Amino acid sequence: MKKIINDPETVVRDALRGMRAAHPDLLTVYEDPAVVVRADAPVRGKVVVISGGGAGHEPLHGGFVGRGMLDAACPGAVFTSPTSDQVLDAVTKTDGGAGALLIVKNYTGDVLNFEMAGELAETEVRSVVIDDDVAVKDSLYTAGRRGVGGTVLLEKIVGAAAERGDDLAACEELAKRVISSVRSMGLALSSCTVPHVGSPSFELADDEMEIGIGIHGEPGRQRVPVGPASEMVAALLDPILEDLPFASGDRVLLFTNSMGGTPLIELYLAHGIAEQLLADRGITVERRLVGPYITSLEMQGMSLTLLKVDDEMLELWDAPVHTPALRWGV
Amino acid sequence: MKKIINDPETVVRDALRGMRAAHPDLLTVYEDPAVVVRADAPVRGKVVVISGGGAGHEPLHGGFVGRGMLDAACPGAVFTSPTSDQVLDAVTKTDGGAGALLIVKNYTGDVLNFEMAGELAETEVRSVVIDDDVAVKDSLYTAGRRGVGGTVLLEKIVGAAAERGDDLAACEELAKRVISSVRSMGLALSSCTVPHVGSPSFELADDEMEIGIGIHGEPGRQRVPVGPASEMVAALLDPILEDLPFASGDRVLLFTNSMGGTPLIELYLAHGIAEQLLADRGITVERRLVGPYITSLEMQGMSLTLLKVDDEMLELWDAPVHTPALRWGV
Amino acid sequence: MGCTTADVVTALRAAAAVVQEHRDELVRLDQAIGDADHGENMRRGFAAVVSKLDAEEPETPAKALKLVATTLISTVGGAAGPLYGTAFLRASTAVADLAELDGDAVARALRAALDGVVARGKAEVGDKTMVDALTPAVAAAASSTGSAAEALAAAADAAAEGAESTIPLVARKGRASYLGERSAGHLDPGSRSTALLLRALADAAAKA
Amino acid sequence: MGCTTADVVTALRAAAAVVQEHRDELVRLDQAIGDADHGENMRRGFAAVVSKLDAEEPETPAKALKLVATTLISTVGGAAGPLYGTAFLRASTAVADLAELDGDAVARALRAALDGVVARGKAEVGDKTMVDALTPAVAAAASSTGSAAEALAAAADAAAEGAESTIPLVARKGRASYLGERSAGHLDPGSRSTALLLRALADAAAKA
Ligand SMILES: Nc1ncnc2c1ncn2[C@@H]1O[C@H](COP(=O)(O)OP(=O)(O)O)[C@@H](O)[C@H]1O
Ligand SMILES: Nc1ncnc2c1ncn2[C@@H]1O[C@H](COP(=O)(O)OP(=O)(O)O)[C@@H](O)[C@H]1O
Ligand SMILES: [Mg+2]
Ligand SMILES: [Mg+2]
Ligand SMILES: [Mg+2]
Ligand SMILES: [Mg+2]
Repeated sequence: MKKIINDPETVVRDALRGMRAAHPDLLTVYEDPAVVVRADAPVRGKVVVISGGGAGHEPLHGGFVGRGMLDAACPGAVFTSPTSDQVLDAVTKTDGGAGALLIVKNYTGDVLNFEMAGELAETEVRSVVIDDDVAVKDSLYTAGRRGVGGTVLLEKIVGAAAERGDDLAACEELAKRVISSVRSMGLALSSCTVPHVGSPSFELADDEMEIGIGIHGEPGRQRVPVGPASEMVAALLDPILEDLPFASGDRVLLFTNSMGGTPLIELYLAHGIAEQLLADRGITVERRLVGPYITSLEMQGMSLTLLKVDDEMLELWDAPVHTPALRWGV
Repeated sequence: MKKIINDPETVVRDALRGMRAAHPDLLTVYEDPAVVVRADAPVRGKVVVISGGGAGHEPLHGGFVGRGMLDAACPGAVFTSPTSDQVLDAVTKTDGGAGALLIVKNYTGDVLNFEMAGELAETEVRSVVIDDDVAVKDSLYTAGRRGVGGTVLLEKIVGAAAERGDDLAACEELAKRVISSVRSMGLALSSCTVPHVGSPSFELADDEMEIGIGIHGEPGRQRVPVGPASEMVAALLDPILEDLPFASGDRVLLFTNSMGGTPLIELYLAHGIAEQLLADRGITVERRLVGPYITSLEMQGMSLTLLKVDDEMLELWDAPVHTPALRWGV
Repeated sequence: MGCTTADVVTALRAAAAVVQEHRDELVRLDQAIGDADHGENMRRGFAAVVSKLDAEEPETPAKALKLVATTLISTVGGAAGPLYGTAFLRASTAVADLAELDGDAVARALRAALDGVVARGKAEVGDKTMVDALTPAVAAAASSTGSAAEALAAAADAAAEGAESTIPLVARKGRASYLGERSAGHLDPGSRSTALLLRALADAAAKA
Repeated sequence: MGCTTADVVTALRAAAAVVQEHRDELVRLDQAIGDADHGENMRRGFAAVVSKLDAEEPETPAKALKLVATTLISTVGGAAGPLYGTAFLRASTAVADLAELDGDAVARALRAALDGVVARGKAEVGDKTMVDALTPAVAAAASSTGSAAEALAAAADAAAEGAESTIPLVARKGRASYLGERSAGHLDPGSRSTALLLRALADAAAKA
């Protein structure tokens, strides 16, 4: 295992110290429990939007803390959901008197820990669970679909709504609308290596890729030979389009994401193919986001996320945001 | 070789198409010859700032085209400097009547091609050559030092000066001041694989890293065992500090860069260490940039760049910029 | 002969040591069908439990169990943190008034723990989770009519079998469920840690 | 007997074919002490030359050489593009007025090419660059008193030796210079491509 770290046990803490040093104007970073809070918190009268999850997905979620997006983020250990103590602490530290919306990615650990925090919080708390990964077959009898790339779009859009003054019920309703309109899928060309494990989470041969991976080094649903980029992009896009479904005439936000180790040149290349495939189907790409925004350590691979947008979502997407990882209008 | 590409011969073109699709409001992308131009070019009366180099370093340079930074960028083949035709075309397409400043990274190919373009251009052209890589021993009798991370800072600062209306002589003089105040060094934990080659540019054992690498998969100066992050950061920072030299009381901009395959969690961790080492030496970090901004395809590794800043440089750094990769104040 | 508070603390320390020993095994199990953190999560949690036990002296078995519960809740994270946390919390409540634990108390504590896990996690037997180990353990303890040590021994045996029974199953809860059919053929890490914990507690109780 | 325009074009096509054949070798040489693109750069450039020759019919040897020059300048990039481009451009100028090239014309063209490369790249013999192949080639062509084919053959032999001579050298110009001492022990890719080009031109001229 080759990583730029000192000690697998202190990776998350050490990275948080780097974030604190890098963004003194934007973030207040607490270590025990680990919580990243926007520097001007609490903002009185504003619904706070809080998320969190295992570390290793940077910039998610700490990189999205700041004006117009998250009020706080709780990083767990690498690939491990945060504890309820962390979530509770985030709620307490940011409480502006208008309640808190918790954005929870649909993993058992995340759901349980956020749920426990919600039970203990003294302010009014609502939770929404995002489950946009079409690679997972949904069923009432299972843990359901994972939350993946859609989380980034959800946090931006709901964060903007909270910033403009929407109340808790409105933020929750908007969040549910976004969740019901967003779908994602990812693939890996290489595994990642969790620092405290020291060996790759899964093994891929030189000519194999894994389709339908999650963001924790979980194996995907299918292992197939590596093909050209146009096949890879279609392998992600087709299931997404069929699932919602998306149809000719739809307006979308297209998010082309790197899993961490895939460089921008490949990502742009894939993005161009996705745009072409969408144009061929009569789907209009209104906005796009291209980059490493929800990653899986150094994994090589990509995911696509498609959000069916309406005018309000577009307005909220365009609204100013000032965080370490996303910034515009300010 | 596993990459998200269709064909090694069309990688650069295909990635440019993706950039065009991703940034319709910011960029005009030409394919033959390949030139990325800011969408509102030519800007009358403004000095244009142009750079370029081999592809594979994305977002450098195309990702820095836009208001407040570059007017155009010329991407060559992967790791191959652009041709003089491309550079000449970029000058012609952006000419606003106030002359052009060419920012050239110090590689023989880049220097020669930009030089030929300058000779052929009909507008007034000045060139500056950046050579900030302290890993290379400088000498009158060699090609000299390479241009690396400092290029990003140079393009931002000089781009802002051109945007506020500085004339060509002033832009050139400022560029030289930045070049004389900036130093960088990088290391690799893994090699990259050039698409048209198909095998790694160099081989590293599981416990080795290469110190003093360039950005083209060139081997570095020294191969050493992988140590903890604090040793890696010191191995980059010490030669940088000694070279200029930087001293207690200096004010700097610290740029912690990923070579492409190193994820943000490691980069923040390294950044935190660098900030601590600088604080220990009494050097004040006034601004910071953390992310993958000048990369070497999917190489794992990092570089550090330190710029000794003055008030004018800080003001220009803070000035609005609106490009695919850097955006603030707008 | 019942387990005193000191016996319970000794048993919990023994459990912590076993978790530490089996960290890598649990990581490997979770690597196959999950995200490779179960061993490290449990190690982190039980290391914190040991620190807490070094610093505090619980006055009753229930307080010892509650200390474990709150420590796991605040240090483990993931699915295992709230589930084991809830398990120990409910177990603590179930024996709140006792100075010593006999076989009957152990059976009641285990039943409460299982109820807590099911209430939180909504898993059923056959979903390939720790519930597959804990459910037979509760039944075995209930039918044992002997001492605390005997009840725990019966529970540990049953949990071990229950854990093995998860191997052929297709997961329907937790992270392994994302794998669908590919989850079959692997031992569920949480059921393994449950079996390990019960075995460690039983062995310690037998020596008490 | 002199080389006609048709002979020159044939020779240039032969050179393009040789570059194509040796692409991977040149990539490997550049991978060792550079950035692994020399073979691909040359392949791309000479593939474009062939397309140009397919589309246009140069009227004189000089025009054929100029076509090569401008094509290389606009398609190769890197160090090799401007250097070889300048070389062919200067060679073209040196024989601007001739309908056929004899041995003397070849010698003059090579001398002009070398002067162009040195003017652009500022390298000296011993810097481990294409200059180490071209310099002895120019001298050999100058001392040859025979036909164009003989002059080229002498130049090719000398260039091959010159290329070999770069192996022990520590590079002082181009990308290999960043390696310092580690550049010794490797053949310079540009000197190899120079030797290959001259050999191909010589062989073609011998057959004309
Ligand atoms: N809904 C559930 N009910 C009961 N146990 C569960 C449930 N979901 C997961 N588990 C147990 O938790 C274990 C995984 O724990 P751990 O790896 O620490 O957390 P995570 O899955 O969040 O990474 C599984 O092996 C399984 O036994
Ligand atoms: N200053 C120079 N003068 C003459 N030849 C040079 C000079 N610099 C580099 N070269 C030649 O160019 C070759 C490299 O060409 P190429 O790999 O295509 O370009 P780049 O070095 O830009 O990647 C070297 O092997 C060397 O022979
Ligand atoms: Mg986990
Ligand atoms: Mg090159
Ligand atoms: Mg797990
Ligand atoms: Mg080269």
